[in-house]
Amino acid sequence: MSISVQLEDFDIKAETEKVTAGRTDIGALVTFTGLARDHAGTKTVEAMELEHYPGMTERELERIEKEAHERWQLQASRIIHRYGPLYPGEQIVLVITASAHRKDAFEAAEFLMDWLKTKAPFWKKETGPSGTHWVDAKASDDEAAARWQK
Amino acid sequence: MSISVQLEDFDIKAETEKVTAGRTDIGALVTFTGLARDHAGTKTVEAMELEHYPGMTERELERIEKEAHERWQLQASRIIHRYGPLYPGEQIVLVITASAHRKDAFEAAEFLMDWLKTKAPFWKKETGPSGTHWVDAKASDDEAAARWQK
Amino acid sequence: MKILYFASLKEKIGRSEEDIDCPPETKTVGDLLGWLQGRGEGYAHAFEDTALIKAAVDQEHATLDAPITGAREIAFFPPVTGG
Amino acid sequence: MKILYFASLKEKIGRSEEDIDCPPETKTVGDLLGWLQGRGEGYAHAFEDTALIKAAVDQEHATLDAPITGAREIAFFPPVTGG
Repeated sequence: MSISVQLEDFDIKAETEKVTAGRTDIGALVTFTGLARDHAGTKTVEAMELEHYPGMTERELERIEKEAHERWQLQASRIIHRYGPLYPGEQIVLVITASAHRKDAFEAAEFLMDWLKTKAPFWKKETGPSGTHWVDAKASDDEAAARWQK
Repeated sequence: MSISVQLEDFDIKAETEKVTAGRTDIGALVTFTGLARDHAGTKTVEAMELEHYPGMTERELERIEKEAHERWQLQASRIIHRYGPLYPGEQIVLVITASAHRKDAFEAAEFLMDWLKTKAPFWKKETGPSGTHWVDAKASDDEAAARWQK
Repeated sequence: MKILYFASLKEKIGRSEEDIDCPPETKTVGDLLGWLQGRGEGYAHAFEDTALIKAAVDQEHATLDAPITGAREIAFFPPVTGG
Repeated sequence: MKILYFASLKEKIGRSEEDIDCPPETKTVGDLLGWLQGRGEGYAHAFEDTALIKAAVDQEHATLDAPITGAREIAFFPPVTGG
């Protein structure tokens, strides 16, 4: 279990290798990478800025990761979330889950992303041809997160 | 869309970079890596051998991949499946799905793995302290695949 | 008590944090929010639609009825949009 | 007609492929399977539990009632266990 909130980019191979290094009990490794897109709906996005709440972000990510380990049989996991300026094509977030079985790895990765989208204190500001605006939260993210409520 | 059936190992970073290279419309990238484990249930596994049906394997993987693109909004995908001798800790299979949205990428990756497990002509032979045996198909794999039946 | 503002709230209020001695009758997040609304135009604008205000007490998500007595740090922000 | 055997079937039969002129009355995968069962001990053993035999006609999954007339390549194998 390990989380990072960072300005820097990340390397998916280095991160998955850290998760599997020296282990022979992992059967399934799932990664999710969130990337900055050049459009949001019909609007063109030229750049974005991710603001976060230092301190609380780390606590929330650790809490969410711990919850995933309580709900699924995971052998390892990793969450990296960037902040600061980001341009289309750049990596924003990485979630890795490792388990003996693929069902646990897939479900835990989806859970982590859904909860991260609704609980981790990040705010996205997009810049396009018509100016800069804060992105509104999506109802679909709340619905996706709601399915994990017990 | 691209599939490979190969003896050689694969590089998750090189493969994800090929999928995203020069693109700024991908928002979600999911990878699944299947790894050889050192045990199956309570039995110790020292090595395995993956036999396949050359020709049919490629056709089936292409068919499964095409079906995923018909069912979900995918911008790209990649399937690599190895055959031959494999030892605990080694990579067996890689599935990559790329989409504008995470739900499509996650579901398509799960679908690809479930179908691959039940339709791609590969057979696993495991060697442990008590000898060598062919692995039996798992009912849980059939059940996982059945949920995608329309 | 340290109060933090993030994203659009920070911009409307014109600052990211401040130290506040709030009156003793503000016992919950909701009380504090109501009191802040009366502190000027920027605050009134920022806290206009309380349905879109989220809060954290000592870096944990909190609802409007959460107590604030003894808290060191209270944050207000719009719904999160990370990932 | 080319017949292929994989995995445990291949080992029980003792070969991975053979060319066969099957009698004209074998019109389906199931007919062929029944005819193969009578070709000797290895075959009888390999095709003992037909519930565990899968087949492909010209590299596509096929059920026991699938026609084989005109097929170039028929394969028999146990349920797949890849991934």
